[in-house]
Amino acid sequence: MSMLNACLLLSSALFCLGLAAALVRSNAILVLLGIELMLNAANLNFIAFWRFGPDAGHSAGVMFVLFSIAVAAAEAAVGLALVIAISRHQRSIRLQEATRLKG
Amino acid sequence: MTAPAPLTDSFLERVPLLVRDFITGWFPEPIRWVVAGLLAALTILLVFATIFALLTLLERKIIARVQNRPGPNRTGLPWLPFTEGRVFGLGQPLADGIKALTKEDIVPRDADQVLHFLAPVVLVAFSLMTFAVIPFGRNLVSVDLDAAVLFFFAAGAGTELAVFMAGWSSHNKYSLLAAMRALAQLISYELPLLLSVVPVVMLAGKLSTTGIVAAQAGWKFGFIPRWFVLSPWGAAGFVIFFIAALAESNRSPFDLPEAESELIAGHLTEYSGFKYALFFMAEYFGMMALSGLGVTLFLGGWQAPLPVLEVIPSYLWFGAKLMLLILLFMWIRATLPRLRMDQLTRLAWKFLVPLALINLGNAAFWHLSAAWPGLPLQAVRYAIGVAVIVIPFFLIGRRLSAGVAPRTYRYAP
Amino acid sequence: MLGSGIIQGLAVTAKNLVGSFHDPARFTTTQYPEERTKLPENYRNFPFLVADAANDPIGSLRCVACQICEKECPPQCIYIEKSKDKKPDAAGKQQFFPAVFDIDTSVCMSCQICVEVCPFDAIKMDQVFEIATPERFNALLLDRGQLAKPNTYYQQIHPTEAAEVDARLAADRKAGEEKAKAAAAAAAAKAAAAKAAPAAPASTAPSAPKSPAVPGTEAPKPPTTA
Amino acid sequence: MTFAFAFLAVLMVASAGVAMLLRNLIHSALLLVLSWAGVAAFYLWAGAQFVAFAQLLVYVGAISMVVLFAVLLTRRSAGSVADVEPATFARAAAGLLAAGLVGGVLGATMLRSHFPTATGEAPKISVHDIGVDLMGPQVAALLVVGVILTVSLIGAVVIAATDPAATDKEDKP
Repeated sequence: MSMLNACLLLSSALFCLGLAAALVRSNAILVLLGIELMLNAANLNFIAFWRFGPDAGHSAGVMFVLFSIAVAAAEAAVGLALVIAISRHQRSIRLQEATRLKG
Repeated sequence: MTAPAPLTDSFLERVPLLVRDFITGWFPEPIRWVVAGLLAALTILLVFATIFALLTLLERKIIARVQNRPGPNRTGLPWLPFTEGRVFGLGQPLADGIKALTKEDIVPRDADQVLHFLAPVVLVAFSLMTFAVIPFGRNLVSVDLDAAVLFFFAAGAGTELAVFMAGWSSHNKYSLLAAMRALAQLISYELPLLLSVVPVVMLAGKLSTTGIVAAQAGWKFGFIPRWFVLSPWGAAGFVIFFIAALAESNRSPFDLPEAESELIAGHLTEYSGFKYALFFMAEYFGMMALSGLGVTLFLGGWQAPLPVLEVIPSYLWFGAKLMLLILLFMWIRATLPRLRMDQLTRLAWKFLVPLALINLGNAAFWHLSAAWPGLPLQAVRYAIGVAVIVIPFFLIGRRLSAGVAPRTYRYAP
Repeated sequence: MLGSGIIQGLAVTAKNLVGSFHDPARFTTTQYPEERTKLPENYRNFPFLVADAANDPIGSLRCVACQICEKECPPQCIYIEKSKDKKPDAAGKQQFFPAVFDIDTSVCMSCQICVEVCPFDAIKMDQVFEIATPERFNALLLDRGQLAKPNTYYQQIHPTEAAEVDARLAADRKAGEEKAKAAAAAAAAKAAAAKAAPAAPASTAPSAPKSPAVPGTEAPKPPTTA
Repeated sequence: MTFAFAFLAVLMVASAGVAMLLRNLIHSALLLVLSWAGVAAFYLWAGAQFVAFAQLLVYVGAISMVVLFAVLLTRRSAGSVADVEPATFARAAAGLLAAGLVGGVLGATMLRSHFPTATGEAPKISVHDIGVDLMGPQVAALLVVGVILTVSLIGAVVIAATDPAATDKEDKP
């Protein structure tokens, strides 16, 4: 198994953990954290391919991670603002209770 | 770090590197870099721990003098001859250290034991890490990173987390309030801090601290140093940086997280003994690290202010400038009362951030107009640079202080 | 301008910082155990007993154990036992003296009434304020050995008042001596006269013992501490 | 080299896994921060210094702060830092199953497929290169990211800001 495969395995493990958290937990903040973890797992792949891929040294991988981190920051800010708004409106951050927009 | 000392420097200049080479020479080649790294870490730890000990005394003395008291002057070093056992109270830090070490370490029953223990450790570790990228002298930097400034702020981010850990794990209302305050404050002031650093990075074209110091080398007209602080945008940036640094290191007048009149001791309430001493140490380390960064970014780093004075070794110049900034920290602490929370955030978001953004444009103008020919045009350039930052300062200042200043006091002049 | 107040404040603190090194008006601290400020003359805390001879304070106490102060003391912190025998005082007159004179300073309230009632100027207020002891009972109960202090000490701590007292005592003593001398002279004259004329009337003889030989035995003087 | 990677991998997966299991929200968040720091360490290990520090700055410095702040702001009582009660068993099982399936597929694919790899030294990329790249070929993306960040910041403030009318209604009994 090459180093690249190991990195990809690691990233898929992290991705699954994030996915499980997003699906199983019902706390809005933890769901958001799970999503962040999935994003990180994806970033890890970019760096892994940048480092060990056949086209090593091309800066696209690094660039993509940088942009991804920036977007993740924006996502976290908006997501947590939403969480705060939800908690203010329904006095709870249980996602199962956030059903006001349900048709 | 493992580069040999260049022979062109004076002997005094090379002493630290020679000592390092001497010690690493005892070890076989493959592990020399490890030894060199450990040596650098150890030196930083020892030097700055000593400076910390002396600073605690100096700060108390200075604040005492400002309040027309003598300050601690009785605890001496009893074994020193001819001093009757007291040398300006130089034994005070030692006594404080012994006291902190021998005090009982109390952990509240309901505290989060692990986090309560980890908080001071993390705090000191991260605040020490920031020293790694500061060039203390010519060729005197532990790790010459390509993205050193970024590293500095990344490591500094860890200290905020530690403050939160301390506040939350104590299971105490005041600690928690302090933690929230600390978070709000640190988030607010991270922005102007970074924004005031961006112009420096922009004009130096580098993120490495050694590169930024090198960009400030040389003399204008043969005697005016090319330090960034001497340009209009640099001066403004330095002031913004300094204010933000005051807030980032939780120093007065921004010491809301440990406002003793409101929050007992803030996030330190439930800490005692050596852990408390660690927090105290980390505060000083943070102050010294931020001062060191300020010296590096704006005050020309380790460079001498005049060509003639270059005979004095560079690390002494760095130390002198660092001391100057720390004295400024203390002077401000002795002068200004603590801000209120809303004043604190307002200052950051409505005053420092806009000014820092304007300063960014100012720096860009300075960079683009660097090639203007002739002295008169350069003077115009300087005037424009000053105007671009001073006019917004007045406008924002007037708007911010509308209705509150100047205050008149009935019974005080 | 925004920030001008900060600069003014910084100037004030800087002035204080620099001034504290050379301006004694700014820097008023005295390093207490080594340096001491002079206490005001009328400062008082606990009483002491005045002795005339510095080399033998207990033997030369002015106190004659009249126990007026003991009776007058509001918190009753004075305890006196009169001696059985007499011994000569400063003026040479035979007087009682306090065999025991204790003041419990943990009870004393520094009212100075004992000083005001003393007819002999024998008890005065002290200025020693470093009275901390490691023990609560016996160490705060001062006996006559600890209380007795020479007159020179009194002159040191209350110079004005001591001068007055000394002048008065000296005048009294002088008057007493003159009276005694006059009495002696009169007695001698009488004796001579009696020798010369034994038939002369002896009506003047009883006047001699009546004349006071010691100033202390005269009518109490009003206290001089006012 | 491999040892460092293994250490980092175990650190990341373990801290993330434990974080997802814990009921205490603050512990979860702090453990996730550790996991993110592990990712940064991985970047450093791979030679992407700038990205590593950026990751540390953004995740440990900013996002963790915002998360912790949100936790503190949304808790209703002193005890409720511990999580709200978990979802029903069926939901949890379904979620775990889905995640496990995705993980299985991904893992199997990773193990079987063979990627062409370049052997040799880590590619060098300096801050200067990144800067030139950002300002050159990637400048459009940079601008878009800038706009996104600004919009999201304003949006976050608007969403989280208290609606004066709403609070009036809530406060008045």
